[in-house]
Amino acid sequence: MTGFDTVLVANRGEIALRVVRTCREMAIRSVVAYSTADRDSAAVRAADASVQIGPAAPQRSYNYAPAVIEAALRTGAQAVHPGYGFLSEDPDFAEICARNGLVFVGPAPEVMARLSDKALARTMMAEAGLPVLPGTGQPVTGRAEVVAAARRIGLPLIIKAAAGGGGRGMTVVRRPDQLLSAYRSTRAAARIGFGDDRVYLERYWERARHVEVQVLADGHGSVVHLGERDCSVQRRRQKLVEESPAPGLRPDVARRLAEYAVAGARSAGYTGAGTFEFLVDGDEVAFIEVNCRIQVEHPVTEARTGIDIVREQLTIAAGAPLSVRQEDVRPSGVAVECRVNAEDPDRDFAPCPGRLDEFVPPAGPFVRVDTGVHQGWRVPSEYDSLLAKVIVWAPDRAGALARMDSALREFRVSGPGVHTTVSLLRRVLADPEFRAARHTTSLLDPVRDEG
Amino acid sequence: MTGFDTVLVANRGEIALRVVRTCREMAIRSVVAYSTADRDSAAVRAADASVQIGPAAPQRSYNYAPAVIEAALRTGAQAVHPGYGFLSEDPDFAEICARNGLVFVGPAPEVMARLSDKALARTMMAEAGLPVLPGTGQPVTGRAEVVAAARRIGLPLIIKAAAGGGGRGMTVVRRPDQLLSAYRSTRAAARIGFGDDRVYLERYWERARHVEVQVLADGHGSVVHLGERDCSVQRRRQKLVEESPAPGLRPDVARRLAEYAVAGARSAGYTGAGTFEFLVDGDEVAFIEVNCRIQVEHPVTEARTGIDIVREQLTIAAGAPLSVRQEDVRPSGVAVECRVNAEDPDRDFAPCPGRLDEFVPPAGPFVRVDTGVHQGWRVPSEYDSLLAKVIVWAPDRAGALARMDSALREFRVSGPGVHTTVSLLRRVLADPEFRAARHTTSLLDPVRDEG
Amino acid sequence: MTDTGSVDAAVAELGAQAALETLVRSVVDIAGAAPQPPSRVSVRFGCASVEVEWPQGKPVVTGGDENPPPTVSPQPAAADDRRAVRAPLVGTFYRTPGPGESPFVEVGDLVAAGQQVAIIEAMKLMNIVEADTSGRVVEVLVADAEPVDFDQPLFLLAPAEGR
Amino acid sequence: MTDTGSVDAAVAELGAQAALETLVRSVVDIAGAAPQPPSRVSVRFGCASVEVEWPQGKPVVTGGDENPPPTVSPQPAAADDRRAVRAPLVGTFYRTPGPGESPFVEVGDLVAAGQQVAIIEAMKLMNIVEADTSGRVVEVLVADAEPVDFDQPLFLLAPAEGR
Repeated sequence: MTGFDTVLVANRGEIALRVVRTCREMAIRSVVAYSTADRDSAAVRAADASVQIGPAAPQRSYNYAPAVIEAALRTGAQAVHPGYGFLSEDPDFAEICARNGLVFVGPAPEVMARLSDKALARTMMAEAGLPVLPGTGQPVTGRAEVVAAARRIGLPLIIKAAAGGGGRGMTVVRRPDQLLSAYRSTRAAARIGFGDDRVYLERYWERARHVEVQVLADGHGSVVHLGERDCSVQRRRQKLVEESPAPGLRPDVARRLAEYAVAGARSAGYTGAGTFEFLVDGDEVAFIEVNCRIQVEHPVTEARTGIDIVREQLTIAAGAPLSVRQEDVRPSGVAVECRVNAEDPDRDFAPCPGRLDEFVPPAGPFVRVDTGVHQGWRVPSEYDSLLAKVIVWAPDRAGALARMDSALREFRVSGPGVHTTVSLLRRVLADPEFRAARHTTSLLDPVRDEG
Repeated sequence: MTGFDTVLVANRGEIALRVVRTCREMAIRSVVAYSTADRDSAAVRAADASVQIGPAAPQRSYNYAPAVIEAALRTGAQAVHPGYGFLSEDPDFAEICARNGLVFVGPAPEVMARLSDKALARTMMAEAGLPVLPGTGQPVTGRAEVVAAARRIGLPLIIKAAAGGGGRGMTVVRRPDQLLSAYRSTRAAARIGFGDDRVYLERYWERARHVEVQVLADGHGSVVHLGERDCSVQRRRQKLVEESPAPGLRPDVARRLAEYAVAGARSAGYTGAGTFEFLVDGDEVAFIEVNCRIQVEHPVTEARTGIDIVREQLTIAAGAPLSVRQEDVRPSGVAVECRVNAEDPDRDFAPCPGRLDEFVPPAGPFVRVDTGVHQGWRVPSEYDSLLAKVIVWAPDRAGALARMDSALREFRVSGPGVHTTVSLLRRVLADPEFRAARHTTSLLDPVRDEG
Repeated sequence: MTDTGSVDAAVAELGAQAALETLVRSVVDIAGAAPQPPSRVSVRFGCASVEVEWPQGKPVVTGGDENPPPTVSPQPAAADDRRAVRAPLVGTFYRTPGPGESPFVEVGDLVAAGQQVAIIEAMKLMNIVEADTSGRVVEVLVADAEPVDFDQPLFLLAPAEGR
Repeated sequence: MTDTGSVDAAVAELGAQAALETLVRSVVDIAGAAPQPPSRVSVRFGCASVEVEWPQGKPVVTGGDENPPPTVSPQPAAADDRRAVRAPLVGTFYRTPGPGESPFVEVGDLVAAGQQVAIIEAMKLMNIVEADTSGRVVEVLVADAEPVDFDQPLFLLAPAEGR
């Protein structure tokens, strides 16, 4: 089916185990590259082989390309699956793989390089016919330029630090008289915070939803989409709850998003699994960015379509055609994912790593839990705080939300100093705005305004 | 939705937890009645309340109606879910429930009484137009009667002890000259084994498959079927592997079976979830019996249809109509279940209870594990040896079998003296006859012949 | 080596050696005496412990556990002489033969083994609860007409004599 | 070194060393006497502990861990005087500067801290492996041109003097 005997999994946690599982089903030998902190991880246990590539610090292990490549070459791997995060969206790493005769499971390095430059991606997609947010695209300097741009873009708008990210370094401007002071303060904050005072301007959508479309594209010209996901429930740009279909999204808008994603993937020469992110407000939509990797929330799409996205990634990477045509993709029911993090809600959601004396995830009909931890495991402090993803499916949204709440109630996690986001997630599930699907990305983070 | 505030779960193990989960999703309070051996069980932990009804011995706890009824009345339950086994198919218990103002989750006591009498059920179903195996139906005595019956039934036939069961007390007769000696030896063995020497004769199908149809029937005249399951992989009449759809079954035969099951349920006045069991050999089919309860293998059907069968049971029991019409039931893909038992393959599959020092069930996409045990739990010796049910789904059978094998490889169970059927199950999955779907019920138990 | 500190240290060292030798001997004895090679052996004495694990060993032999004072207490469970009379079935507990009547037993009463001490009603049937041992009633643990689980303690009895 | 505090400290240190030696001897005794090679041996006395693990047959020796003696022993790893030189990265281990040349070090050689003892090749780059401590080479743990994981022990060094 695929030409790979051996695949190196260059990641950790639940996604490493996720990839190992699909390899095992495909009779591909899996090798997990791991740091000293992950010696006893579930992925290492489940893999056919493993290589200790470095210390806990990611810059010397999971982010250190030479160690990963070395592990792949030594174990006879023909391909490297990068998971998400770490090296997964690094065009240089994809390039290094190629130079070492290894297949990088993802799009071609040059495609990744273009799409990971947000300004360039925005231009490319606008040329491909996708609507983009009115904005400067590039950093602006000087009061005249700022005022001219603001006039063109319209209000409200958002001033973003070019070097910012994760929700930091942004100011919303609602009235013309706020514009210049906001420009000055955002630049000043960016200079202090990031050592880079470049900012750009973008239209701000008050009541936007974050909706993304999953695509699969093979090397033979086939591009299909697997429907959309709504990821509007975020805390500081961190997704907490993802669902499909996007609730309350007009069917014609959903169809347009899917068509945009397919057209965008085609025009970019994209191959592999990828995600096109959009902002949606009513029937207005705008392209934001492309994620050139498998996403944390991919199981939501798997639950609705029955398609194993990691399998498709490996199949495409091996040069084979997609296993499905667009007409074979028939999503059904409603799927929801909640991310359970080891974070302390009482200490501003600071990560709280520690030993898991008790860890019994929920189970049962239409409940899936992807996790890389297990009872007795000490959650390392070096990595993100994701403990588990709980995914449920039901014929309708009310059933899915009830099932999710039931699953979260069943989840048993405890240990010295260990706190989780379970209670926060349950509050979101009970929130009337969320239940009515009237929520936006600011459900949990009212955006700071200037003035 | 349903009129129940509180449901008593009169069972243990994975099925008790299964029922608790659906109750929780339906916002029904669940109370688990448990024996001293199950004090720390997952079902007790997950339930809203629990009552210790008796000692480990089932005849003084799970099979002791007064204790169960007392627990239900005390906790304000309006209904009793009996699970499978124990009191689930006891018409007297259903009757006692009714007399105490409790809804028994299952068919009416008189319906259950008729269907649990195998000879009567056979007659009823023959009258409803279902094909039955040629046989005496009733016990036969005397050489003349035996010879006449054998002539009518034809060879090969099987002589069964009326008091037998579980594969014991049976002899296959292939040649006329074996008939009388087989009759004598089976009677003698039955007298010694069961204290009851009545035997009856039935046609024996050499290469039969065990196929059953899941039905749902409400109190408003609606009967739907949810497709069939093949349960031909058995060891001494214990099902090991169940799958849906039945592989290699001709579509017209599958359709006939479903129609028979619906017609049978209708004519019997059946309500609730039930299973009609058939033998199938090519395009010949014969009704065997009705199971008036939820079955161990129900998740196979849930995986293909998306329907929560326990929810339907509770909805029907509360007097509400079915949530689905026949045209809404659209099974897709292939689902397989394997039963992982705590049994020692080297000691003739003797149950081997003990402490589970390690118990990490598999997980991941399209893998469901229903279990009532957990790491650190001591499997009690008083009950059946089921540790976990592993259920997988995939678009096709080859994918489902690969996924199942992968899941079984991932399963980590260990403890002092603990052995499981995992290796046996993996051998079945690898068996060429099974893979080609040419297997029959005698795959693992070649039937003993006379002569 | 004449000041008390170093004597103590020497004694401690000797003690340590002796204790550990004992522990090691225990482990070796256990490992050798076990019918199959053990997967784990753990022996502890005061603050000293020895623990051995074997890969994929079948049986587990653990000597001592969290805090077992090995030689001090010959009867670990003997701390409380009181025995409970427990519910023989699930049901409703009654202390009196009928409404308005006086209880079968009161605190301070002496009961004989086999004597009726209460009734448990289940499914409208009255089940007699008997003391399975003789003794003096020191506590009634459940209020009249309360539901009880199987095996729930109902009364505490102290030994009739002694003390 | 005349006030009682420092004497006590010295004695305590001596005691700890002796205790650890005893612990180590205990572990060795257990490992030798065990019917199968153990996968883990852990010996503890008071606050001092020694733990040995043999993951999958390949022995790894670690001295002390969870509860390092807080004030008593300045060298918790002193159970075994030998120190490993470990791989600073994943790659291929080479004992010689080039094919046909003689090894950087041999068993019996005395090496100084910072001295090159091997090369690890990763991604066609030659990385120098230096001893991080001085000592005498008592064992070479990996064969020439073998792959090594990060942190894998390559050489064992014994203290250059004493013994």
